[in-house]
Amino acid sequence: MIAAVQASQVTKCFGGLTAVNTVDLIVPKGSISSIIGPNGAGKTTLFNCVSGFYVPDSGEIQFFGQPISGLATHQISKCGIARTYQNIRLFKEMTAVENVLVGQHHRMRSTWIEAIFHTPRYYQEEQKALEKALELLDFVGLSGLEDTPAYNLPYGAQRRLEIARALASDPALLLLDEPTAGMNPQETDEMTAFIKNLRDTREITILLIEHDMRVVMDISDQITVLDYGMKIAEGKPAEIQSNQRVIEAYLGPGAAALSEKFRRKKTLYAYS
Amino acid sequence: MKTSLTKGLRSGIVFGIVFIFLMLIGFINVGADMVGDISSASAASGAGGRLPVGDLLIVIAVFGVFCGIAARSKSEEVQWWSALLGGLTAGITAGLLMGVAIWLVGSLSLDGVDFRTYLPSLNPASIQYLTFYSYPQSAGLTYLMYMAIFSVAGAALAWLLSFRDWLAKSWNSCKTGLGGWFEKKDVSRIFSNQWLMIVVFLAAGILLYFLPLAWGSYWNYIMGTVAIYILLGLGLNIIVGYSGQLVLGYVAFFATGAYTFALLTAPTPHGIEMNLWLAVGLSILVSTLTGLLLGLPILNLRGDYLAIVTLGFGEIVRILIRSDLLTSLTNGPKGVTSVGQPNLFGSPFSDVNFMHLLMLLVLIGLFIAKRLKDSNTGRAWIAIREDQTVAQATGINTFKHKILALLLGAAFAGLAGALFASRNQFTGPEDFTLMVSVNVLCIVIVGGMGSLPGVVLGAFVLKGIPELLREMADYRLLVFGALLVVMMIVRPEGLWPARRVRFKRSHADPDRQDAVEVEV
Amino acid sequence: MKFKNILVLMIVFVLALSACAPKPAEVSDDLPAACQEDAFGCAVIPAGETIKIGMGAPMLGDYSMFGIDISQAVALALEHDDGFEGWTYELIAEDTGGAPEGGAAVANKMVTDPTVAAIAGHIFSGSTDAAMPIYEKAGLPMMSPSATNPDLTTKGSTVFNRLAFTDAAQGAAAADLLFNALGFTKIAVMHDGGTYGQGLADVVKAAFEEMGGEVVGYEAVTPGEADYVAPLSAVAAGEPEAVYFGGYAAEGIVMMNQWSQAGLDGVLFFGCDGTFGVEFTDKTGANGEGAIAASLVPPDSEEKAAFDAAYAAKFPTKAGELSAFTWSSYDTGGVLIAAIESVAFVEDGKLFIPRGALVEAVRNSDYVGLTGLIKCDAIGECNASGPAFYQVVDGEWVPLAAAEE
Amino acid sequence: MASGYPLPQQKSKLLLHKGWGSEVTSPSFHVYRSEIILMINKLKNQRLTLGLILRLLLGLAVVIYLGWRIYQTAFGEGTYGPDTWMRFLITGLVIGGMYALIAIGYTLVYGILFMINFAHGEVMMLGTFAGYFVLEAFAAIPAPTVANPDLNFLNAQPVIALVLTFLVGAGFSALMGYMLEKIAYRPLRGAPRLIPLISAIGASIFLQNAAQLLFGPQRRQYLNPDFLWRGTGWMILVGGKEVMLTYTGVFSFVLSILLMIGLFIMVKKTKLGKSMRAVAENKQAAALMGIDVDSVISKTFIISGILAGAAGVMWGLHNGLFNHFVGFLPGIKAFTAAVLGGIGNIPGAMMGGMLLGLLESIGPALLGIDFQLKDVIAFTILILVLIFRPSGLLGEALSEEKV
Repeated sequence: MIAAVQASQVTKCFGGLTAVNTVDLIVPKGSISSIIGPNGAGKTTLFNCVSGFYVPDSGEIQFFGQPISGLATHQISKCGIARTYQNIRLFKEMTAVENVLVGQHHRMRSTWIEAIFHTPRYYQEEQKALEKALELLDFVGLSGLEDTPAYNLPYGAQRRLEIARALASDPALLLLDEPTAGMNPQETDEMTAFIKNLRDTREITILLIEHDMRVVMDISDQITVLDYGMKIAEGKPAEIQSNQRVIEAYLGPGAAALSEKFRRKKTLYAYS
Repeated sequence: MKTSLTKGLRSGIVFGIVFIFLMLIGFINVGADMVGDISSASAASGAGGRLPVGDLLIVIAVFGVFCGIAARSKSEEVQWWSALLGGLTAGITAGLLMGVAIWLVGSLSLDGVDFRTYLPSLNPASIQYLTFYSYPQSAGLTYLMYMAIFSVAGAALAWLLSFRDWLAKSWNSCKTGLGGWFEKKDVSRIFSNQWLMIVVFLAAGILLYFLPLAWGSYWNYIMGTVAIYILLGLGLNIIVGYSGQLVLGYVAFFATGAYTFALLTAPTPHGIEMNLWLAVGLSILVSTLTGLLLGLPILNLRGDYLAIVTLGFGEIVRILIRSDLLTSLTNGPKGVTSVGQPNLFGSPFSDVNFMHLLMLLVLIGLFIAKRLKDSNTGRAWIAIREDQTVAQATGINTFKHKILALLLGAAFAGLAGALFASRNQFTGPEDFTLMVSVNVLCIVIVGGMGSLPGVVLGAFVLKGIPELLREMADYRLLVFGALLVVMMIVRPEGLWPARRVRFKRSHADPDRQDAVEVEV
Repeated sequence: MKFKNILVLMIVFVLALSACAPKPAEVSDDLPAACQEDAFGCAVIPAGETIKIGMGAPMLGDYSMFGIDISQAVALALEHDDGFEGWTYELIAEDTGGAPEGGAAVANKMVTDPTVAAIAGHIFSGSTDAAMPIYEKAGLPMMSPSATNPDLTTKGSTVFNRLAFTDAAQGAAAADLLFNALGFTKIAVMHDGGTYGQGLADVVKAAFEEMGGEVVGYEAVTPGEADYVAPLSAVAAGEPEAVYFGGYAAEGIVMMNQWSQAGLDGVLFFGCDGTFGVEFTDKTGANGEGAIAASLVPPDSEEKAAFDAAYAAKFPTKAGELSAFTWSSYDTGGVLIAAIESVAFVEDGKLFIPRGALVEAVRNSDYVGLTGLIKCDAIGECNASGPAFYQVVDGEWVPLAAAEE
Repeated sequence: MASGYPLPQQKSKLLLHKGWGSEVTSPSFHVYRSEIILMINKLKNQRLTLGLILRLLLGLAVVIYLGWRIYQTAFGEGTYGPDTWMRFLITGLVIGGMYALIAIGYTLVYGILFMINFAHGEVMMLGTFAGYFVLEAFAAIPAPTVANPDLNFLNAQPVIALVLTFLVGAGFSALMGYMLEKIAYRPLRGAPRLIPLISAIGASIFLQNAAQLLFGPQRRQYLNPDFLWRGTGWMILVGGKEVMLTYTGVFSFVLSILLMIGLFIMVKKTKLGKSMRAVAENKQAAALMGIDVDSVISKTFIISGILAGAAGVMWGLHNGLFNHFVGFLPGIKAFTAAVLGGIGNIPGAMMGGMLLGLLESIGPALLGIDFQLKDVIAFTILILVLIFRPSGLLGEALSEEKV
């Protein structure tokens, strides 16, 4: 299995605090792997290191074998990594279609001079981009709303628009930062189904940060658990559920013994 | 009851102080003359040099009415008598203030105090005029009485106006009626169907051709300056309006453009006297290079840091042009004289031909800016303006695009500078002060950030109004400054705010024929 | 949506309105013969209108002192004249903001008004330069009291004349006085960075070095600074015997007050006509002792005293307080009136002033005013009398003894 | 969820190389080693982008140029003796003090509203006018004594007169600052960032022309009390020559230092200072904490007005001549100083002001360029500082939405 993302010994410090401490992460191609951990465990920092927002202090990140740790974010995005944000950061003044069109920006070859004279290449490229954008909007279920400015869209629609924008640059790796945050159960199920459909129809590797355990356990092929910047466990959802250290990380020191008692009763209290 | 009293008191004080201020700067006399000109009945005012007192009374009356309205405007559903009371208090307080001031000034100037060492516009003649050529005490009382009466009238008017039923309805209905008519004739609706657009453009073209012929040389010159400032506005609009970089030193590019053209075509300092159109091209190139020179080291700056650095750069260019260091190159503070003027089939450019050339270039500029705005680069710029980090993360090379915006803006400024120098046939360092960059920034923001019609409107307003206010003589800039403040409060989003372009859905979904509007 | 439409209609309305602005009265065919064959036609002034004299001056902004002082002096001159057969004179002073662009705008406005006969000014060399070609085309004679940039008269313009003596004349005279009369060999030259100041400074520097003298310091001060001790100290380091300053009174006064502070005690301050005036003496007080300056102020005469009294009565400031060009502006008014009255004629109730004839009349005017004889040479230099030099002796400007012998 | 879990945070850095869970060794040596290693790794990972190379080259070129010019002036011609350098220093400090006071006004306003207060120079000009009228009034009040019959109040009690002049000047500017905020900026509180800037420009044009119309265009002279007459001062011997320390210069410098210290204490220690800092940090949070944001903002404008007024009166006393245009140039210079020191940071503004003053007086002499280009040097240094420290000398890297 080829590793889409290979992070080896990645460390990132902010002044005295080490947010991410020698983490090794392998994200197999075509899989949905997610990173979980308590608040402040360094999930978003690791995410930002992968997407180039931070330059890791030490260690290496490779994307399909190609080192990307020092590159600027737009170069990393050109290699085919796209991401969404924990708190939605859309281009508010622009309409939904334009947000998606901006996503395709680095795929388009036409320069500003061609734009002035509307050369045929420019015209076709714009039309193709527009069609792709409209098709993407239909795909994420925003077909009727393409002309509304982003700040007018409802919360769920804004989340999906952000994903549509990320998909616009047809990435090989999609980084989703808490896609279901702030969603009611019905929307969460829709989003989970959507992510699964995404992985199957478009064979994109997906790296996920999520707090909602049911979503994580339901769709991830591989889970990595971070705690205080260090990786404390990695593996299939089933292994993670029973791993001592993960429970302690989540429920505190004595919890491991307690959960062992309940395990015998085959009820999964810990993850209601 | 109490609220209308305090409101009346406050508005009274405010209007009193404003009147005293206007009196001290002599604006009341100018106001009275204007009233005199309008009524023009009392044109023959030569009776012993005594100006018609009636005009002054009209000015005070108008003042009183506004004071009454202001005292009444915001308070909610109140009986008529407390409204009138509010108006009365406002009138009395304002009248008291004005009366006492006039009485003080009048009596002091009667026993020989000369205010003019400290307040020059209070010359004895105007003081007598303000005290109705009579005793200061009686003048003070007349002020008090007038203000009281008229502000009560104003309060009554305001109260009536806010009278809900038939009066307000009729007013609103005619407003909507008018609005309705406008809706049908909505400007952007015209653009929808093809034929109407062509007709409109043709009509505009013919109008634009014939207008300069009808204008005298003065209006041609003013409209020429407006056209040059539109070009500058288009350039700065790309930098500030699209890509959101606040540049306060835009005059640097304008100056380089003008000086390059002047030095290349003027006989005096270097005598190169190059062909004019080549000189225009070179001046655009030189100012773009200055843009590059400025842009490369500082583009990782943001917000106000970028503003002050570019302001500094503008000042550096201005000082260098004037300095002894470069006198051999730029002829120092004397400026460059007899700059070349283009000639049309031999005969030198008359101001009408110049106006046509400027209009042509403005149209080309608008066309380029429009195409850029809707292009892939345009969207990248606006993304950078919205949120630079996310824009970079979605694959936009922000450094490249910001430099591109700066260079395009500099090119526009270079062209405008060359035209400016050749039109005046002279260019000196005093033309390129900080106020030019400030004016162009005002044009872009007052017009509406990132909107092309906004730049055109802004240029008309920012350059047109000071000329229209020329009759106000010395009060020209005072009113202009006040107007800027009021305009920003009344309409912060600009005269013609930018509206995103709506897209056609013809191919993706043939059966859904949305109303399609392409906003200029 | 509605607000925009109103705006669009308003702009179109304004454009149309400006289109049908009062077009210059077509020259009716029954014009008197003199106007028809005159190259530039005639200024036609119907009864009841005034003969307008235009002026482009910095009425607002940092240099508004000059605009206001000069316009007041010219207006006073027009008032003192009892008019020409029932037509009185009127001055229209428009603000140029001290910039060439403003100068050209004002020039274009003056040219469109048929009742404007002549132009008093413009005031600053920059805006004069920009306005000249426009007046040249329209045939409006110019007489500037204060534009001193020497190249203005080298451009071969027929309409431009000036009362102020050029920087070249004043600079040469000053350098000669410094080197020969006062016998200085080491001087420093300073200026305020303006067209007038730097022009003068360059001329003096060149002339002085030509005569064999040595210029030890050449610095500029920036108007509006807190103090000028730094440039003054830099100049003081070269130990000059005298410091020549080209610039206006405001900077001169501050420099004099900081003279000892910069270590220039005992060094002579040699100013130019911009620093001359009653304002300099009473604002420098003791520090100003011994300062020399060229003068625009005419020698005392009863007409001057009468003018000063009239000026002080009508305006808030005394003559010469705002700027040193008050008296030459009064004479500018006088010269223009004399020229107009020499060519104007009345025909069937309207006053006609043939413009071409007026331009020649102004060019070879021969008028004795406050500042002495005013006689213009071929290129428009009308200040016959050279610069007189004055020195501050216990608080008063006294003609410099050295200059006499 | 992870409550009660022992926080290994402090130790984690120490255990960088020991792997998970082994015993802790003495911290001192390992900590430094790990710091160095982190630094090296960070540099290794930092890609050498085009911008970085350009900046390094530019920095190198500037250092070489400065070194060469300084070498040339110090050891080369040596035109200026030590006394001239002392004069440059004195005038630099005096001007620096005034710039610092005005710059603090800019920084206070920027810290609170993130807005460049273009009309601040005009507020200073109005303070100068207020001080002028007070001094004229005092000079007109006769206070004859036996010794000197025509003594006026100004010279009879100079100290009281001066104190009152500064109070009235600062008070009038404060009132103007308050009115400016209330009329021009309060309605635009929520507007996007560039809108108040244009309103400030409009207000600046309005105030300038109002002053010209009210008080006339001519330059007026400050009537200093006798003991503080311009051009007189102590004589100190430097390098054999006498250098004058003017009374007005020393007075201005000392007063500006006192005002700065007073302000610094006010901002750090008093309740109002705390609330100002809170509002600067986050307006909504401050409002939730019970701080009346509007009144704090008005007080900030009042304080910046006081400082500008004081600087205005000092300017009048020191320079002597002023008119309605006196606020324009110092306005731009002080804004440059505020940004040089790091906008929004009060000590930064003080340092920036002082530095700019010294730069303008010593810079041209040091680099052997003529004084006309002193503004060019000031702005070039500003640009260079901002290239290498994008948030000014003392400014902290402002977070994204603040910039």
